This record gives sequence, C-alpha cells and structure tokens, in this order.
Amino acid sequence: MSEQDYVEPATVGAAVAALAAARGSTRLLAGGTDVLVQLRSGRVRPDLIVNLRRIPELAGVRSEDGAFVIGAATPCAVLGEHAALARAWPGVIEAATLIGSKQVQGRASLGGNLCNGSPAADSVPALIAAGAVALIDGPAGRRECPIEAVPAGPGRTTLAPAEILVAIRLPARPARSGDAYLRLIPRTEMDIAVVGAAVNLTVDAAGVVTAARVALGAVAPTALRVDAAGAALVGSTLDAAAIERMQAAVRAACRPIDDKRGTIAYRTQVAGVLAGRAARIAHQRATQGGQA
Amino acid sequence: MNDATHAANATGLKVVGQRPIRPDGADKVTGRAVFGADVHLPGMLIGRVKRSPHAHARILRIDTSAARALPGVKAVVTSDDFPRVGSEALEQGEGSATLVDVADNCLARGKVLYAGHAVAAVAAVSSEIAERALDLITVEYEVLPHVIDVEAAMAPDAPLLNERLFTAGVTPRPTTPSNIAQKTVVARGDVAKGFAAAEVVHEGRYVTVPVHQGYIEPHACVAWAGADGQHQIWCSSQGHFAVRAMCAKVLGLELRDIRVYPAEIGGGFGGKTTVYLEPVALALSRQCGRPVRMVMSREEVFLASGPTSGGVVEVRLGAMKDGTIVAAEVTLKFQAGAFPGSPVGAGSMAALACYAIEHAVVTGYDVVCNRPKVAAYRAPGAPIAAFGVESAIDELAVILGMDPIDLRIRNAVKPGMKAVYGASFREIAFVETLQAIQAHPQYRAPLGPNQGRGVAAGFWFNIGGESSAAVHVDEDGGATVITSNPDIGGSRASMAMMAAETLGLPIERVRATIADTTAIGFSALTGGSRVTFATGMAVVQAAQRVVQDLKRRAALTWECEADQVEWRDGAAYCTDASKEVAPLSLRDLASRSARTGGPISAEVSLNAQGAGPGFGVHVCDVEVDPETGRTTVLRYTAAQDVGRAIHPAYVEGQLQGGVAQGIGWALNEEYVYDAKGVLQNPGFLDYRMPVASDLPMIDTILIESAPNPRHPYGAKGVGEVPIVPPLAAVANAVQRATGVRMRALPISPPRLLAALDGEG
Amino acid sequence: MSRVRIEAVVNGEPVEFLGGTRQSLLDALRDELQLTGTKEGCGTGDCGACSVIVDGRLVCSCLMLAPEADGRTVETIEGLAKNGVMHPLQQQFLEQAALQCGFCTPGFLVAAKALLDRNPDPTESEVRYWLAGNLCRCTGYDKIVRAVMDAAAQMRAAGGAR
Amino acid sequence: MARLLSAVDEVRAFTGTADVIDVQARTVGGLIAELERRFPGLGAHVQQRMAIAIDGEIHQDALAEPIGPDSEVVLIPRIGGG
Repeated sequence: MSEQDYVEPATVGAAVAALAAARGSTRLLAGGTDVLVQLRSGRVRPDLIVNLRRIPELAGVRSEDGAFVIGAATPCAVLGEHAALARAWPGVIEAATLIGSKQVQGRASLGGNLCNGSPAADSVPALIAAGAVALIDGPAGRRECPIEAVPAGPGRTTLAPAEILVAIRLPARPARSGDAYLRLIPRTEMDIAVVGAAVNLTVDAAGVVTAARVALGAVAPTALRVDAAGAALVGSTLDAAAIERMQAAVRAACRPIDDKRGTIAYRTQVAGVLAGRAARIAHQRATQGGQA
Repeated sequence: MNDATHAANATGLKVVGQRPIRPDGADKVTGRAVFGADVHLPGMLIGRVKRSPHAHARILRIDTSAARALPGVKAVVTSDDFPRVGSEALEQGEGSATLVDVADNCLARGKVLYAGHAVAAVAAVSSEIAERALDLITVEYEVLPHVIDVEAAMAPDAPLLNERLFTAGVTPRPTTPSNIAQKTVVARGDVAKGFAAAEVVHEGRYVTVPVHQGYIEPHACVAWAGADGQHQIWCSSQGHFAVRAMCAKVLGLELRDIRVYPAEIGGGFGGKTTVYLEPVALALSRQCGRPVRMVMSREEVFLASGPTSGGVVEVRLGAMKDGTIVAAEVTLKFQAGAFPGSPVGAGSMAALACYAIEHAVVTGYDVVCNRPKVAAYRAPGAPIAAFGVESAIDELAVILGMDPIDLRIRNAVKPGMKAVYGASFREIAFVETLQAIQAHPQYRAPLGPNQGRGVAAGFWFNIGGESSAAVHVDEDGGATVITSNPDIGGSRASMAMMAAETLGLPIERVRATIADTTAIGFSALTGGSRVTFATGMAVVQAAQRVVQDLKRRAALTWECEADQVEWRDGAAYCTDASKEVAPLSLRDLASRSARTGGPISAEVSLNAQGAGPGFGVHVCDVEVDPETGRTTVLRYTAAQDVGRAIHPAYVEGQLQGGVAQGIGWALNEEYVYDAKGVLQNPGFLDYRMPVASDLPMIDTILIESAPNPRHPYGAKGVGEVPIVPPLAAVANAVQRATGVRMRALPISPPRLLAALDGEG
Repeated sequence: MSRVRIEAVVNGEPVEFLGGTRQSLLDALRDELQLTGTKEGCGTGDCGACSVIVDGRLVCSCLMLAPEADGRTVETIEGLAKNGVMHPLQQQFLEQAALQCGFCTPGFLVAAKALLDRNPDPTESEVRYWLAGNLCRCTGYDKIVRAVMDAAAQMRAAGGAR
Repeated sequence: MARLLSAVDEVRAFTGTADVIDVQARTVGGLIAELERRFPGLGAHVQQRMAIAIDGEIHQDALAEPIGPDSEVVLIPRIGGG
C-alpha cells in the first residue's frame, strides 16, 4: 500500500502526531478553498494532506463567560448564522462572511483564512481589531498568541511545522462596544480585497471613545494593527478632526505594493477612507449598545 | 419593463412573436445536456498541451523522448506532426485568418509568439500522467524581446514578430517588414473641405484594452481516429462544419473523412469560431488509434484563446453650431495578437455607420503583437470604434449645449441614405430607436448626488450566408426541424417556431435538433447574428415545400387540381365547392403518406442574401463613490431595431447579455501583463466579469417598426448590436456623474479616483 | 496519488466508488459516477458552475477533495427533479428563458435551491448577492433573478419547499 | 449599365483613382468577370475578399443575383461576425 497521502484525524493529538511523523511536505486542510486552488495550479504538491474538518474541537462556536471560542475549521457560513456571535461582533462576522461566494462560505474557515497567510485576507484585520487570540497546539503542547502574531508575510505564518491552529477566542465584550469591517473591491462580490479596514471601539455613556483598535488589510506584507490610529480616536466622539488624525495615522502606516489589483497610491488613499467609514459604523454600533 | 411593440400579433401570426418553452430546455435544466467535456468514450485518453512560458522566442529544439517513454503515455505531437500548409484564407465567420496561421496557432512552428502558445501535446491514460509527461518534454528557446502595446508594436524599431510580414494596403508595396499587417481606408467626400467648413471641431483619443469573450465553458473536444482513415470529432463550437474544414486543411485530410458531432456549446460570442484543440486531439488520436479528450483549463482559455483587440481610437469631428456633423476623421489601431487578423476592417466600416456624415475617412491598422491570436468577439471591432465615436459625439453635445439624443437624431441615418462604408440603408428604424430611449421614463428620471446618465448608439451589419435545413413530418402529424447551427441563444426554439408557423401547427408538435456534418447540408457557423435570419430562411423554405407537397397530396386524394387546395391552420381545404369534402389535416395526410407518394420531408440549402443591419441605443445611470472611485450601475435600458422578434424572450436575452458584457468591458475587465509579457490574471478571480450583484435589471425595448422584407417573418440579426453601445454609455454616464471624461478603459476604481484627484 | 474507497449518498442514492486523494469531488462526480451535469468552468471556486449541496450546505465541488465526501450526502443538479417531475426552479428557468447556452444553469439551479431552502421569500438584492458566486456570460442575470423570485412565490403559494 | 461605387482603398489599388465606374453587367457574376477584364486582379479580389451591395442590399458570393440597368452597386469589404 503506498505511503498514506491523505488522513482525516479525529483528534487534535492525532493530527499533531501525523504532522510530526510526516517525512515529506504536508498541507493542512480546513475548508480547502485556498489549498485546492494551489493543488490545482501545481504551486504545491504536498506528500501528505491532513484534513482537520472531522476534529470536534475545531468545529463550532462555544461561548465561555462572554468570550467566544470559534473552532478554526468552522465554515464562515456557520458563523454568519450564529445570532449571538453576530450581535456581539458584527464587524468580525461581516469580515468572515465577505470571503468569497456563498459556495466558498460553505467551506472557508477563519483558521484557513489566517493560516493561508494572504495579506489581503478579509477576516484577519477584523480579528486583530477585536483583540482576538489564536489557540495553537503542537508537539510542544498548547500555546496562545494574539492573532497579529500569526501572519509572517505573504503565504507564511509563525506556526511551527507540526503546529495546528485549534481555535480563535474573541474576548468578552465590555458594554457599549462596536466593531466594523469594510473592504474595497472593484465588483460587489467575489474579489480579493484591494484594501481592508477594521475598527473596534468602546464608548462611555456620553459616546466618548474610551478604547479603540484599528487594523488594515492588503497594505503591507501582513495585516497591520495601527496603534496610532486607535489612539487618535480615544477621547473623541469621532468628530471630523479625530477622524482625520486617525486617517493620517492609517496612511502613514501603509506599506502597500503595486499589483494587478491596485496601486500604492490608491491603497494608501482608500485605506484612510475605509478606516474613517468603519470607525463611524463601529461608533454607531457602540452607542446603540452594540446591536446596530 | 419590456414594452415590446408586438407587430407580430397585428399580422395574424400564431406562433412567431410568442414565448414558448424551448424544445431542448429540459436537458439543460436537468443536467442531461452533453457539452464537449461531457463526452465519454471507452478507452478514452486525456490530452494536455505544453505551452510556452515566453512571450516571444525562437524554438531551437523540442525533446519529447522522455515523455514518450513514460508508461501510460500513448501519443506525443509537435508541429512536425502537422503537414506544411499554405496561406489560403479560411472562413472563420471573420474570414481574415489564414490557414498557416491557424495551424501555427494550434502548435507553434519555429517561433512562439505569446506566453501560452502551444508547443507540444501528449495523450495519456490519465490527466496525472499527462501532466507528468508535459514536465518531461524539454524545449530549448532563444528568448527574444517582445512587444504588446499596439503603438509600441507599430514603432519602426519594435521587435518584429514575422520577418516576412509586409504591410498590405499600402502603395507602393513596402520593402521593410513590419508588425503592421494591413492598413485599410474607408473614405467618402472631401474631409479637408468638410473640416474647413465646420464651425466647431472636437478631437479625442480613446484607448481600450484587450478583453475576453468570457464564455463559462472552456474549449473542449474528443477526437477519435479511425483505422480506415475515417475520423470522428465531438466538440463544443459555433460551427462544426467550420471545425471540420479547418481540421481537414490543417492536417491535410479530406472533408469526407472527418465527421464532426455538435456537443452543446457553453457560450462562444465569436471565440469558438476557430480551432485550438481539435486538430491536435485528432493528430494525437491518429498516432494511437484511441479517442483523445482535450479540455482547456480556465487558465489556458485566458492564456491561449482569442480575446478581442485592445485598440487606440483617434476621433476628430467637425460640426456646425446647429449640430450637423459635416466632417469626421477616425484612426483605429487594433492589436491582432500573434497573427494578422484583428477586426479593424469591420470596426472601420461600423465606426461612423450610424451617422450621415458627408465627408469622412476612417483609417485602420491591423497590428501583430506578442499576445494570443485575436478571435471574433460579438460585433468584432465595433464596440472599440464606437467607444471612441460615441464618447466624442457626447463631448460634442456638451460643447454645443445640445441634448445628446437630439444631436444623434439630427445626424442619424434614415432609410435610403448611404452608409459611410458605401451601401445605402433600406428598412431601418434608427431614429425610432433613438426616440424610444428619449421617451423612456429613465431618460427623465431625477438623479441624486454623484449620479449621472449616459447615452450611446451602436450598429452592426449582421450577415446572411450559407445555411441548410430539413423538415421531416412524422406519421402522427408532428414535425422535426433539422439544422446544423449550434444553439447558443435558444435558436432551436425560433427554428421550431418558424416551421410551426409555416406548417400551421402548434409549437408543441414541432421539435428541433442539431445534426452532425453528415446528416444535414453545409451551414456556415452560428455567429454574425445570422442564424435566425439565414438558417431561419432555409427552415421556412423547407416547410413551405412540405406545404406544397401536402397540398399536392390533398389534391390527389380529392382528385381536384392542386391550385384548388388551400392550406390553413395545419389543414388542406378544397376550394372546389362541387366537391363536398372535409378538410384533410396534416395528421390525416401524414398517416396515409405511403399512398400519396411516400414519406413527407424536404431539405433546403441556400445562400441567404439581404441581412438587415441592426441599430441599438442605450441609456445608463451610474453612481460614483468620489472617495474610492467605484462606479455602480443603477439603471440600464437598451432599445434595438430588431425587425421582428421571433421569440421575444430570447431577443431580450441577447440585449441583456450584450449589455452585461459591455458593462464589464467598460468598468473592470482587462488583461494585466508583467514586464516579461506573461499574463498575471488568467482566471475569473482577477479577470473581473460582472457578477449578479453588480448589475440592476436590464430593461429592453424591441423596436419592430422596420421588419426585414427579405426574411419571411421580417427578422433581422440581433445578437451582436447590444455589445456596441455600453462602453460609451457607461463612460458618458461617469462623465455626467463626476465631470471627468474617462477616455481609457476600463474605468476601474484606481483609474477613476486618480482622475477625480486631478492626476487623470 | 492513491485511491480510497468512498461511501456517500448522492441524490438520495447510496453509492460507493474509488476516489483519488488529489481528485476533486467535481472530477469524482463526473469521471467516477458519470454525473456530468455538474460542470467545471474554472476549477478555482470563482464561477459556481460546479455547485453542489453537501450535508445541506452549498459548496463548490471543485474546492473539495473526493475523500471528503465519505459519509456525507451530496445533492447535484441530477437530483433536483424528483421522480421525473421538474422542480419549480427548473420550470421557471424554462418559462422565463432564464438560460441561453445552459452551461452555468446547473450551478445556478443548485445554488438557487440552497437559497430557497433557507429563505423562501428573498428580495431581488438577496437573490443577486446569494447568486454572486455563479457567473453567467449569456443572460446578464435579469431573467435568472426573476425566475428565482417567481419560483419562490410559486413554492410559497404551494405551501413551502418540496 | 450599372454605376459602380467604392469607398475602400483596397479597390483603388486596382482601379487607380477612379471611385465611380460604369460597368456593363446584368448579374454579379457578369460584374466580376467585367472587373477582372478591365482591372486584372480586381475580379478575384472582389470574389474572395469583398461583398457587393446592390441598391443597398448586401450580397456575398451571390453570382446569380441580378443587377438592374440603373442599379447602384457598391464594393465593400467582406463582413464577418462574432
């Protein structure tokens, strides 16, 4: 019987073991919507494919005292239909359910979107703005790290060879919080983001921003958290001046490239525009108790 | 929604003008319809093509020995397996391709002329083995400098694709080779005198980039060589007689030895009027005797199958203050891709065809460059020319302070006038089509901020040509219509309807089928908006012959004279009062056909003349996001002079499909090349065609006030006109919405934002 | 590539076949089970012509490996008509000329069925965004959207999905 | 006698400068033979690469099509379609 080149482990441990034992190149499969395209184009020819979709821990959404733990292989379509999650994190769910078509949504997962390492991945800026945490398992055991620590550059992550992203934890939400994600695509659907911007903020009773995080997609080798942009919003009620300060910080942080989807000048300019719009939506959602 | 003026009902027609369900529909909605890649034969091999990674290179050596030795590989071919052929012209719906170019485009000989150009092909027992075999083929190239931009390719110092190419249409005949394959001139009157008299002169330079037809079905075929030299091919194409002819010529075979079966075709739009895979698959099959299936990947379709030209359109218009255009000078520079044959000739003739301009000259250049060989794309050449002319006319309207439709009506061609390309118009309804848009609610609907409305017109010749059709009557009084024109847009329905109308039968009793090359007479391909006109004419004439035969048989039965028999509503009536006889229905006559001469059927072959040209006028509302440069199409209405709509739903479908392709062409579709001339977006992700959520409903107005007298039911070609106006309609709408005139396509967000910020 | 035994329920029928570990579900349906109604337009999940429903979820079969279908239910275009009676979507597509060449039609019908299973009364915009993953080059989408909405109305009148 | 017009350069290459020619012909076939006789090569060129409009109606390869005594005949490039 030829060397096994496809396995569907039932537990995280079995998956880690299979990866550790593998002699040739390996590829993890969660939704498969990126891996299958790479296989088809011949860009990757892994000796072993490890399909994670049958591992219970990687599927589904659990809430733990206000925080949500999302299985890394959970299809985005499932997240879109999770009422409590959509109410608590409208921005994250917007980003997750923008990925590809309804057909792609039926398979694509946050884990795949993150670990594929595309700088333009839609869900990553929203997860970073949300302060989400990656739960990772591997030969050295369980560890956690902020989402922004996972991407290492186009197509690369900081995960060790036999490590698996098990889940993503969205922290408990303080009251009067709201997040939003916007992206620029030439069409209305089916495109990779030319620019993506996510804003997550919390306001006090008077609507003054007490905390804010801003993250961008497709303007650098990885998704970017822009602390100066978040800081520019804190203490304001999103007046025009605060928005402009935030947009300036966003544009200063951009290090995009010219490619078939957009130019440096365009991405930098529009990153500021989208961040401003996302901030207003997040603020509106926060002031309405986060239900908007 | 669709306020089609149904002249059909006014003339007592019972089937033509209705909206029956197409006879072949069930197979297509249940997944049973067989397209090219669905054909499966016992012992079938998989064929794959090795393609050039370079945009321009000499082929020094091809070593296929390792590939031939790989277990599971049954055949390997290169251009050495094709006979050397001459440069006779080939009928491809466009007629300007030559045999040697078609052959060299199927398998490169001596040089590769674009990244993706086929160099060799293998057939193996599985696609996995075929792919491995491709890796084992080594090709030694001498890479040459390449050129893609049309004006760069025209420059004297540009890299030459073909050292033996001299510009045709220039006297005296040039002595130095050039990438300019041909120069054409269409002229009338005295342009200098015209411009001297003009009170206002407006000039503009407009640029379009190459776009692809975008059919969702990749090219596919199965070829099976016979041990006795008689071969079979199953393929999705716009004309399997054309496929047969090209395969025979490329491989040096006789037409009678190649039988081509029509699979269903998953869209063509002109792009499946040539051959890429069929001769290669047949060559592979002849080496091993087994059926070989070849299906292009989507990447291959973009890399190696015919897009239309990218072009430069320079327009200069001279007009009087009252809006009369007295002079026009247009220059068209079109990319032909690797081999000569861009649609610059047709584009030159269509450019000013809508307008009665006394002094006009249109100069066209057909320019080869290191891109896939151009193929026809729906009214080939006209959308590019119209983008320039209709944009310039819109700018002229602004300069003159005239309503853009009034300006067009003032200059519109009317019946009896002579077109710039020479022929005079007979039954046309261009002015009525313009007025229909002007009267449409959308033309006066209020617009919000950052919104704008654009108008544009379009013309196409439409062609006739050779067609064959047969009508067979069954013993139970039903009928079957047989033609050989692949049904892309519902033509089986219109063929069955025209036969039913002529026979006086309800549509439910008429079936329509598409026959292979041995089962019906020759027909030119499906394209050029010709099928309903030309093949429809053959269908009606065949049905008329059946009716004459039925009347003869009734006369025989009643023992009266043939001219004492009338045929109405599917039955024969005797006009000789002395004979009290009941009418004889088709069923009655068919069930006793043996006694009156045998089976009832007729086949007609003809060369249809007098195809009526079509005119379209579109209005488009857009909204532009000033901060991101994104354009959204809010509302769209297309009116068209259609002669008479045989099946209105499928005519509306032609308008709606052409509009959607035109909008994609205007807003987001383009090829992106890297510095080495390699395509960067060979896929539907980054070659952005409109998706369902990008578009509004597309309203249509079918103008039926000028039926074509040369067609039994007044039909004109309708398939190609709809793609001509949208490019300028969108650009003109964007100008009204933003004040910025975009003269280059596509009007993508980055380009529009740059223009809005003044860097445009 | 090795081949593995796969057991699945396809259009209500239990099937067993050998699928390659690098073979897409699309290729398995077409080449192993001869269900050629599901089409390949791109092979990269960008055109929707290969749409199928796996365990009730609309997916691109070109983006799934054949072994992933083991133990799952797969619905393809061939299963939409039940006992030879066409689904209202199939009937409306024919009546409204919502197809021309018909190559993308199987994908649109499967995707539209998945929509109406979830949302029996979709707005035009909801239909357009749900079907944005299905490319059509012939029709300009107008008649497809109308046919889906009319089929939805017909099914609501007949008392919900069949 | 039919009055022959042409707006296209490629014809002028054979006929010199004349844009308007009077030709004796009763059918398209006769016209082509007459053109070949008076301007060698033009007949073959028209046959292969051009279409003929008779009183506004375009004909291709229609050798038998009649030409009236005062018909207006125009030579135009062959038109294809996509």
